[in-house]
Amino acid sequence: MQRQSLVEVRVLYFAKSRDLAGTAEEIIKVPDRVTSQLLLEIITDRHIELKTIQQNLILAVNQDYISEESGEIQLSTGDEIAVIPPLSGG
Amino acid sequence: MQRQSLVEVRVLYFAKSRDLAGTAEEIIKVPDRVTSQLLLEIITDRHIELKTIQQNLILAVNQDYISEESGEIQLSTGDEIAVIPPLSGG
Amino acid sequence: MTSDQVLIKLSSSVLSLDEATQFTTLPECGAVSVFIGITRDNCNGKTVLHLEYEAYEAMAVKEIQKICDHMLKTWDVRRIAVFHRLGYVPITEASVVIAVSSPHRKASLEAVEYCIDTLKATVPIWKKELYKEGDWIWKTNKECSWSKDAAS
Amino acid sequence: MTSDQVLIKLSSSVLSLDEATQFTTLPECGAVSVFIGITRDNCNGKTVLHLEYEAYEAMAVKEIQKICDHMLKTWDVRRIAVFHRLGYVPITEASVVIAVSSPHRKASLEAVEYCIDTLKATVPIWKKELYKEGDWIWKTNKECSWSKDAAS
Repeated sequence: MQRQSLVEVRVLYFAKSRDLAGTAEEIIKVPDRVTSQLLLEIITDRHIELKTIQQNLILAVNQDYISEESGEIQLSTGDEIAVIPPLSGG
Repeated sequence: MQRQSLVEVRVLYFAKSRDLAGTAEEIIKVPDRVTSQLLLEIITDRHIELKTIQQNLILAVNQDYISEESGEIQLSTGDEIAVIPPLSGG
Repeated sequence: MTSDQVLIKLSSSVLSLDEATQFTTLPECGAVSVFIGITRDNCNGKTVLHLEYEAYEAMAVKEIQKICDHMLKTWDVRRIAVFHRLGYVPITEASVVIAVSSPHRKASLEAVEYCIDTLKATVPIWKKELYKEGDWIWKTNKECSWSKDAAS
Repeated sequence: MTSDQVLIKLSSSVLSLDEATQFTTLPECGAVSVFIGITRDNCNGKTVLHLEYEAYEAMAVKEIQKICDHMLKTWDVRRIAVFHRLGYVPITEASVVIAVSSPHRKASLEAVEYCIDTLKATVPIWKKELYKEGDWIWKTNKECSWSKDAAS
């Protein structure tokens, strides 16, 4: 695996993910190259209660949904990660 | 053919049929048993200009559409016949 | 005319969208679908000044009631408002307002489409289109089954 | 946010149906189709007191804009208004108002259905349903592709 740096990102939590994480946002350090699966693992390791709904979460990076199909993602300091539970708008 | 009486009916004309007939309504005498085709013929014989749109007219008797499929219709004195050009509501 | 579930109006004044949506809004209904037919300023390259609508009023109400009865039988809809304008209608004013409520949206979306389509095919209302050049024409809905030269 | 053709609003006050229909009404458009999503008083036998909506606002606007871009490309529609309520919403008030205008009705009817369906599937907005008994739940749209236990 290529040598990695850590970058500081802002993580936002909404609805049930915020209830379980106990916070609406936080700054964390993550590797600058990750898959969405790894990123989700890092986040739910920080907030164990999120494991209960991990299968129902996806992530957005800078307001774009990501998925396993996105492959490896390049992150930069200041990027915004959102932890998104199932939607119920409309 | 069975012996027929004449009955007095009110004929209403709308939109283009009123423009061509030159009247919004009139009282006429018609046989008490008719098909829609015969009834239309009687009406357009009274107002020759209606012949130009006869193929685009249908009739209603007492606010119900009639057609050749209605077969022979029983009319009574005081019935209301409407001469209905193509619709353009909505 | 009004019943518990259906409100039908033929009106020579501006149609009230608020009245239609207020009549159809119910606590058990999560969806209201609305269709508004508006007077356009052009048709086939000609500039329309305004419309004039005419109806065989008693029969128009009767035919709209039949449409609503069919909607209530076919879909899980709870309230229906159908308003149609008569007389002079300027550009961008509504000629028809239809509102339909249902617990879930699919029913109201399908029913409102059925309503406007069938209204155009069966309800004895006629539209005269008046043009900038001074001429005018009685229009024909393509949905009208007895027209031999259906235009738009 | 506004452009020439699209008006998107996320609002903590009552949504204006008049504003949506006035924005979409144009002289060249004969049709405006509207969808209103309303707060129901019950869900699966439980009495709902009110809703609370929350959004990832910047991304919600972005996703709604994508929906509108797709509508403008796919159908001959001319103006689109999409309003969504945030915060506390009482029973029978609107949570979403969508209005779409087009020269002819088929386009606006199809586009408004696409809009509400896709909004429910892609826009990061969440609904908390609060019950008479004092409990509450974060709802899940069945349209949401990553939900493993989609309910209504």
